[in-house]
Amino acid sequence: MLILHCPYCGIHADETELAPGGEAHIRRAGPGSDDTEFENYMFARKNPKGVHFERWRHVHGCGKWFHAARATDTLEVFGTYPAQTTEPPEEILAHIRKRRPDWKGFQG
Amino acid sequence: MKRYSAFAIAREALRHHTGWQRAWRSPAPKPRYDVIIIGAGGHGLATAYYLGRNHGIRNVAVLEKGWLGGGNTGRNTTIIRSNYLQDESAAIYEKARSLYETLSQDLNYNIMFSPRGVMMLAQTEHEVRGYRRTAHANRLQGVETRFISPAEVREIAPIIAIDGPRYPVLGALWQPRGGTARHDAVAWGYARACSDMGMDIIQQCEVTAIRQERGRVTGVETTRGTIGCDKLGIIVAGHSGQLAEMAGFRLPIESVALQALVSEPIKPVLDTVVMANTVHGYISQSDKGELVIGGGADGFNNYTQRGSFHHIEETVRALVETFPIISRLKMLRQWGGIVDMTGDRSPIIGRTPLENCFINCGWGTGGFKAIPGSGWAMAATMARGEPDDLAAPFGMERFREGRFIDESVAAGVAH
Amino acid sequence: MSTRHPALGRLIDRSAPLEFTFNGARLRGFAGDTLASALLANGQMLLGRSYKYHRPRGPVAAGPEEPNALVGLGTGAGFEPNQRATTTELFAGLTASSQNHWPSLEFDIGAVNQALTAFFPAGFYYKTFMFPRAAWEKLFEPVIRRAAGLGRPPRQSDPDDYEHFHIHVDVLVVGGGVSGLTAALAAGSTGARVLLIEQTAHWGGRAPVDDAEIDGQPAEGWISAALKELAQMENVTLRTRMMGAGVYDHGYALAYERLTDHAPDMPGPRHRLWRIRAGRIINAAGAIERPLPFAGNDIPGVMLAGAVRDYLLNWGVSIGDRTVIVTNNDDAYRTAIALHDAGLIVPAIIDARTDADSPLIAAARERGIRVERGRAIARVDGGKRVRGVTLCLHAGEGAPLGHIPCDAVAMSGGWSPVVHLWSHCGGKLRWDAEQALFRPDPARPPLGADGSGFVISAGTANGHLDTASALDDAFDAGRRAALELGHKDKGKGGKAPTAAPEEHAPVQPVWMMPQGAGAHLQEKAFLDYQNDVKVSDVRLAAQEGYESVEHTKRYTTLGMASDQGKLSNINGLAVLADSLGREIPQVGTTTFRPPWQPISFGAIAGMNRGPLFQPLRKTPIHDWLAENGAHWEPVGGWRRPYCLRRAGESVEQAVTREILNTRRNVGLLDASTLGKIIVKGRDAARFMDMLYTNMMSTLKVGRCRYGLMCNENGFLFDDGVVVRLSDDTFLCHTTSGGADHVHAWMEEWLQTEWWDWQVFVANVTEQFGQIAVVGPNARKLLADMGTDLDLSAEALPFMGWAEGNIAGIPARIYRISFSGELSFEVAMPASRALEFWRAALEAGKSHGVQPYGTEALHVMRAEKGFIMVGDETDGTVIPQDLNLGWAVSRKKPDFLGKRGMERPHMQSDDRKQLVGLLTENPDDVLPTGAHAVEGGRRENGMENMIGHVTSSYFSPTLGHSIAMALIRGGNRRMGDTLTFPLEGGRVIRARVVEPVFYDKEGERQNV
Amino acid sequence: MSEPWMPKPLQSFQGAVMVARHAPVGMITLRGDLDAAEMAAAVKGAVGLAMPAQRRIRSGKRGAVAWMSPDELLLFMDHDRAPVAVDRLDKALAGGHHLAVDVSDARALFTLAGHGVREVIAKGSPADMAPDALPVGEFRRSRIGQVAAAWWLSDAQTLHLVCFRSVGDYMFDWLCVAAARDGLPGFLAV
Ligand SMILES: Cc1cc2nc3c(=O)[nH]c(=O)nc-3n(C[C@H](O)[C@H](O)[C@H](O)COP(=O)(O)OP(=O)(O)OC[C@H]3O[C@@H](n4cnc5c(N)ncnc54)[C@H](O)[C@@H]3O)c2cc1C
Ligand SMILES: NC(=O)c1ccc[n+]([C@@H]2O[C@H](COP(=O)([O-])OP(=O)(O)OC[C@H]3O[C@@H](n4cnc5c(N)ncnc54)[C@H](O)[C@@H]3O)[C@@H](O)[C@H]2O)c1
Ligand SMILES: Cc1cc2nc3c(=O)[nH]c(=O)nc-3n(C[C@H](O)[C@H](O)[C@H](O)COP(=O)(O)O)c2cc1C
Ligand SMILES: [Zn+2]
Repeated sequence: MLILHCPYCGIHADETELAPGGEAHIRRAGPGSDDTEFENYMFARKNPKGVHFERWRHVHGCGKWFHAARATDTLEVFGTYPAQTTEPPEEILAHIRKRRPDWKGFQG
Repeated sequence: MKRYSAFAIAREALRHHTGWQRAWRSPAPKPRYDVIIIGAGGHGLATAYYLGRNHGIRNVAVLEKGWLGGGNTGRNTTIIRSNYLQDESAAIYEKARSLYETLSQDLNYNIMFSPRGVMMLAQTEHEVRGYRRTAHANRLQGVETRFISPAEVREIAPIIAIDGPRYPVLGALWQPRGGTARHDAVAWGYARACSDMGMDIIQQCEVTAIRQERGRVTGVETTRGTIGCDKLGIIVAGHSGQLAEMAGFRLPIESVALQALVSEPIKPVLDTVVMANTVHGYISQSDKGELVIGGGADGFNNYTQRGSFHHIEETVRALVETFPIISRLKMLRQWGGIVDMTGDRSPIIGRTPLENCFINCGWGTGGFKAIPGSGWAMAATMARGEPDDLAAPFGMERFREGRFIDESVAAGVAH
Repeated sequence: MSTRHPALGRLIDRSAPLEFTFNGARLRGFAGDTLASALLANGQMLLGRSYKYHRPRGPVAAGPEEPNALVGLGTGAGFEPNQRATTTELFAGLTASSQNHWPSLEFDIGAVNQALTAFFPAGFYYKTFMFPRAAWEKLFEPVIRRAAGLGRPPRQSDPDDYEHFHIHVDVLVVGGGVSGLTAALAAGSTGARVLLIEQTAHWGGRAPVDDAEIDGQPAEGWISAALKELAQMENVTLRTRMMGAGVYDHGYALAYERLTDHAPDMPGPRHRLWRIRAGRIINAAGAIERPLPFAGNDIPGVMLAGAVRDYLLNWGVSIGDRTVIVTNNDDAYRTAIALHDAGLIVPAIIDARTDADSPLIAAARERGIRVERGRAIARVDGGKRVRGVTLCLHAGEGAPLGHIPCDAVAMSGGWSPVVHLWSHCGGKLRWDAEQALFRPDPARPPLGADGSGFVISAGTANGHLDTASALDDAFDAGRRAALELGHKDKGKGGKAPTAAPEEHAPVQPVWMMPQGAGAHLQEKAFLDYQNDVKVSDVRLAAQEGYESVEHTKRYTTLGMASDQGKLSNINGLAVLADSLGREIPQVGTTTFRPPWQPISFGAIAGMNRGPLFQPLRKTPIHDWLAENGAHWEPVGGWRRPYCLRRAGESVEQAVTREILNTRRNVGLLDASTLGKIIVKGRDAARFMDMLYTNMMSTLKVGRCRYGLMCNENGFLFDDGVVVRLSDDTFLCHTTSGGADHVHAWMEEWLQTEWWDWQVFVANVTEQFGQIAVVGPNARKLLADMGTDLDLSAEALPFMGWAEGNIAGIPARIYRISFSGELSFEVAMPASRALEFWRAALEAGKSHGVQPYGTEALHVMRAEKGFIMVGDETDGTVIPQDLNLGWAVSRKKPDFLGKRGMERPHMQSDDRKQLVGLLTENPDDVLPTGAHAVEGGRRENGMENMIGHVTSSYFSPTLGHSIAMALIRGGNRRMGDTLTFPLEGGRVIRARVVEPVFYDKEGERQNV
Repeated sequence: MSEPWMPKPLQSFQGAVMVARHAPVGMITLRGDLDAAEMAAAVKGAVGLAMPAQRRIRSGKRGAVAWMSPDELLLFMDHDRAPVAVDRLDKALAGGHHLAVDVSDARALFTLAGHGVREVIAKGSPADMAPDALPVGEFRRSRIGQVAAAWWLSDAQTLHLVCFRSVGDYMFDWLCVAAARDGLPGFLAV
């Protein structure tokens, strides 16, 4: 039963106030993209056992989408940040590196 | 292998059962095998079994990071049915179901296949239409199902609240030869048969890397050393993403928790399997007497084998509404498994970008019922190097082509 | 005989006798009794039959770990099976019955299984019942099922209420023994918000029966002082009858409060499920005593030593006159002493240890109790009750050394900390060889959201078995929990309570008694009482290769019964380790899962039953419809009237009447459930062009346009009419079930992809009532209602809209039609919708107005060949499949779904396409979902199916049946006749036609 | 704090706490740049109140204004004033990116009064209802049972709750059951 901090309204939201939205930082491939790009956009998922960047929406709350950096093996949350970004903020990356020295880093 | 039978038990009883042999050997890994299967779940073991039985390939190792059958095969609600809408699905699930009919005899291990019938309740007009469509399709596919009336539902499962205040039961999709089986026994029975054919089932052996040369698989690194192989089958359900990464490709798969729970054991009260998809819950009663209950999957990536309690709450709420008598019964135990959900909720069987490396995954919330059929098809695919008829539609390339096999259209969940 | 002791019983109130019934017999107990203590006080030791062999069983424990004493409680709708007599508080009028026997508890036919024990070893069913094949499902399985299952199921709905309660605390302390109290004091003194819960009705746990002295006074006195002190702390809450049931990720805990189980006539909910978010959870749940595995250790009268003491001291019940003690540790000596001091006979203490000595042992000997060291019980004699024990050397194989007559045996195999709540969420254990127990490994706690451990074990639950160190540990735990959360030590209550350190002789692990017991003894030494798992079963599992402890569990069912192996797990895995020649930590434990004890499904469902099961959404017209014959169907969260039945009418007749009336006169439809979403902003038009497959930016203010929405795969998921309200504002209509989804979909794209676009959206679905006035008389009806609007075809043409007043109600009126008739959809503020509805009915009287429902709507749209999302679509259909390619812009460079539609499979002309069907016999109505076949079979034996019927009706307007279908390459098959084989060999043939059956030119809607 | 714009209850129930459902109240969803001076002025013009801080509600004689999200407010006022107020907001904010919509009829409004109002809500919401977590004047959006809702306390014993109109009946029933006599846990101090 996760708790995630919503960066928009400041609530530490209960999982039941949130809706999960899958992997974050996926680039949309629209018309003009080749089949591989489009397939990757739609389907290829990192699905790591470890650090995962993902999307959540504070549905029963302020309604905003935000991103979370979370471990899928321990459910530790390294941080949450607004969705209007193409990569995670540096302080969250630093925090992850501290908690998980073996981590291979964010690959967009 | 010593055959199991009532006579054997009687004979052994006289000597305090000291004469029983190991069900499967516990060998050390050899340096190389013709085929390595990663994952000793039902699908991995069945693949090995049919490689041996149907294709005569017996120099096979099945590598398991924990204890065999300890993945989703050991933690599922054991529903077996084949009343799928799409032809491709119906074909492989019905193959599996029909193999289940004789699996105890084939394996000489009683896997307690119990064809007590599976009933999927229709509680909205939309569901009625969806299930009628499935029933029509199934008849032509050769799958025995039928749409039944509320009165028939009541007769088969008297404890259902047919006139439920919110969602009266309008009928049900009924598969009389669907049912359940003893999940652990399926893994154990296959393991015993594989071991008896001379295959090595190596437990506590985690694959940590996949070796390749010039785009071709050559072996695996494991916690018990490096093992070579000609062909590799990755059959690891929730861990498919990890193994794919080792092999150098990505899958249209996300791993999420799916939970189940059991009640305390009670005397027989429900003689069939009931799935209520409008309210999200399904239930059956095991031979030991406990009610086995499941519902929807969690929505976020998770490898902990634990889920979120609100899903349990939703499931129980739905079933208390549908089966009011269970309110005073108690939840005995809840647990979770890590299920591999694909982009269209159908499995993947076939080749991978790495030559001689094959994959079987994506069974998600509903692959127990498929074990024999999947093993059959995967074995054929690995033996021939290309997918057989059952497997062919389930190749990974369908995602690129947009040729999905989507079962959710029948308003059903996929357990 | 067990009986009531004349004096003892700290928890019972002898001045308050209570009557209750067991198996029909009226018995007496006292307030404060548990059902188990009251039954035992009445000499009722035999309480039930075991699961597999139907062996007679009595209680072995006095608490929640009890595996045997399960009863059916209550009668009628209040009946509940499998209630644990040891945790059931006695109340006046309690009715209980024993389980799993036939015809009676005393004489049970199933007990013949006992004689066949040798044929039913672990996993025997995997090896047999396979031949003949049919016999399994016809004969063997039904017999197995009937034999299994303990209690009988309730037959009626549950009359009681349940509820949930959510709270947030700093520290949750589970367990109200002296450790829990100490931890709560320590945490509470920092000002942290503390909740301390205790599953029983009493505080203090075991300390009072263990004769502990704390801070220089007897435990009981210290406990009441501690409770007083805690009661004064405003930040601390204490609750009894509340059990910590489960620990979940991120500090989430479930607690199960039993409010009226002990007093069924009390008003209020029966159970309350607390959902707690805690910064730290302190597990102070104590320890559980282990049985000793020796032959006959399940015969009624064999009980845990601690339980014997509990019954005597807490409830004043003596289990027998002559109680033999058998142990491998010192704690059981307390029982011997307590029994002796109570005037009962302890013929012997059989201690497996050869050279144990300690003050406790000395105290027993001082009382003249015979202590037999290095000895064991070879077997217990007796059937339904212990008659005596046969003594042997523990180190030997069980050769008899003598017989001791007795009527009870008190056994202790050592204590295991209760680690469940520590383990639920991943806390790891370590093996403490010295004390022979698994204890929490503080280095590997369950991790919370921030990655730090959030469960702390305290006291006995943390492996500190003596009071002094338990208290130290608990104090430390409480303090640490608060400090880790940022609370400050305030100096109050600054030190741990003290108890005199105890001197113990070390425990000697005993996993089979005697050590060298042969197969015949192992076959009678029970590990899991409820599931009848014996030492021999675990050994057999090991021998057959079920080496993982998880395999052994599943092969033998060890620990899977309703007590979840609280007594058997450790013994079982130790036997397994021994059989495999491995160390205990190598074998490990099985996984601990919630709940700690079973919790009712009622409590899990909470208030969400009956009318509150799921929210029902209502339109402003809902109540009117309900009062006027609505035959409901669920749509999304709403209910919509399928039709409105008149007296004496069938559903079909009503639908036909509604259709004909709407086509001939005028009908009214409550369309308020349609989604309505405002899209506004400088980039609104651009956004609309991305959302819809068709071009929306070109829509003129004042006009409406039908639009389609696809997901990125290109699959159609919603449709509806778009209205351009102003240059920068659109109103999107969605399907009834789709409004929330579409709104969320828009927000998602705006927030996560095009966050630099200036667009705001708002879901105004519920702001408006929407009423469709449909039929040739629609215009007249509206005019008669009184309006300032010009409703003429010139002023308000088809697909136009206008704003004005109708019947004095502000309204927006859209000239759109889903039926093919002249139609006005009128939107008004929801608070005035009913007024509008009534006014329309009134004004429409002379025009033949009648309300109609969703089925009439469906039929009429099918007559016109309009698709319904959900009928013609199923999540795999692209617009082109439905001949809606005209609504897919070729000009736009991009829209959601465009790229998806370009994939090879979407381009194929062999896709299923929407066609109309006319059956050869016009009275035949094709069943929806029926499949067309092409003849022949595929290689796999399946028939060649080419598509299916998506909608099918008898059209009262046209007087014949109509259908739509998705057929492979359907457009190429115009004029062909298709074959639909139905159930029972029936076949319907139908001709493929354009899917528009009525008013192809659209003259009726355009007037 | 009094709520002068609050109309009379339509339905009420007296249990462990009092539950009342109101006739529709004027409500406006206002989206835009909450930091802009024009926005502050527009709000002031509409309800006579200054901009609320994050997750706060302000109320006064002419109505109230609640913080919904970083770009959204909810304005409360008399029911018949809302349509006019929308027009005036549109005028005041013309030219800037904003959205003002009348949602008066899309909402149901309840008041709960009594000692246990926090506990009634805590039966259905995971939100922390303790006084320090939800002080008077804090506006909390969350869920109750299975539906979205928002609430705030105007004094220690008076709680106001807004949800969608279509589930108003469900909410009323839910609140009445939750507020039944003999049902309060007695855990949360007022
Ligand atoms: C709660 C729940 C209920 C379900 N209910 C049903 C149902 O009613 N009916 C139904 O048909 N299906 C059901 N399913 C789905 C079904 O259980 C699975 O689809 C099926 O068991 C998958 O089998 P498998 O052999 O592919 O995977 P698994 O049984 O999970 O086996 C995969 C094995 O691979 C091993 N492995 C992973 N990584 C490695 C590695 N690196 N090296 C070596 N070994 C590795 C794992 O340890 C595991 O043993 C349910 C699933 C769950 C979780
Ligand atoms: N020497 C021994 O072998 C031995 C063994 C056990 C206990 N003891 C004695 O017991 C005392 C220790 O006290 P303690 O407080 O650590 O343990 P305890 O057993 O006295 O108290 C634990 C309490 O927690 C309650 N509890 C357990 N699980 C619960 C749950 N899930 N939810 C709510 N309540 C729950 C129990 O009902 C009990 O009241 C000392 O006096 C110690 O000497 C000694
Ligand atoms: C069909 C089925 C029936 C089960 N019945 C029981 C049962 O009667 N008693 C029990 O304790 N557990 C039962 N379990 C749950 C297992 O004990 C266990 O929780 C599950 O296999 C997952 O493993 P884990 O909890 O060790 O992770 C059952 C599981 C399944 C799949
Ligand atoms: Zn938020």
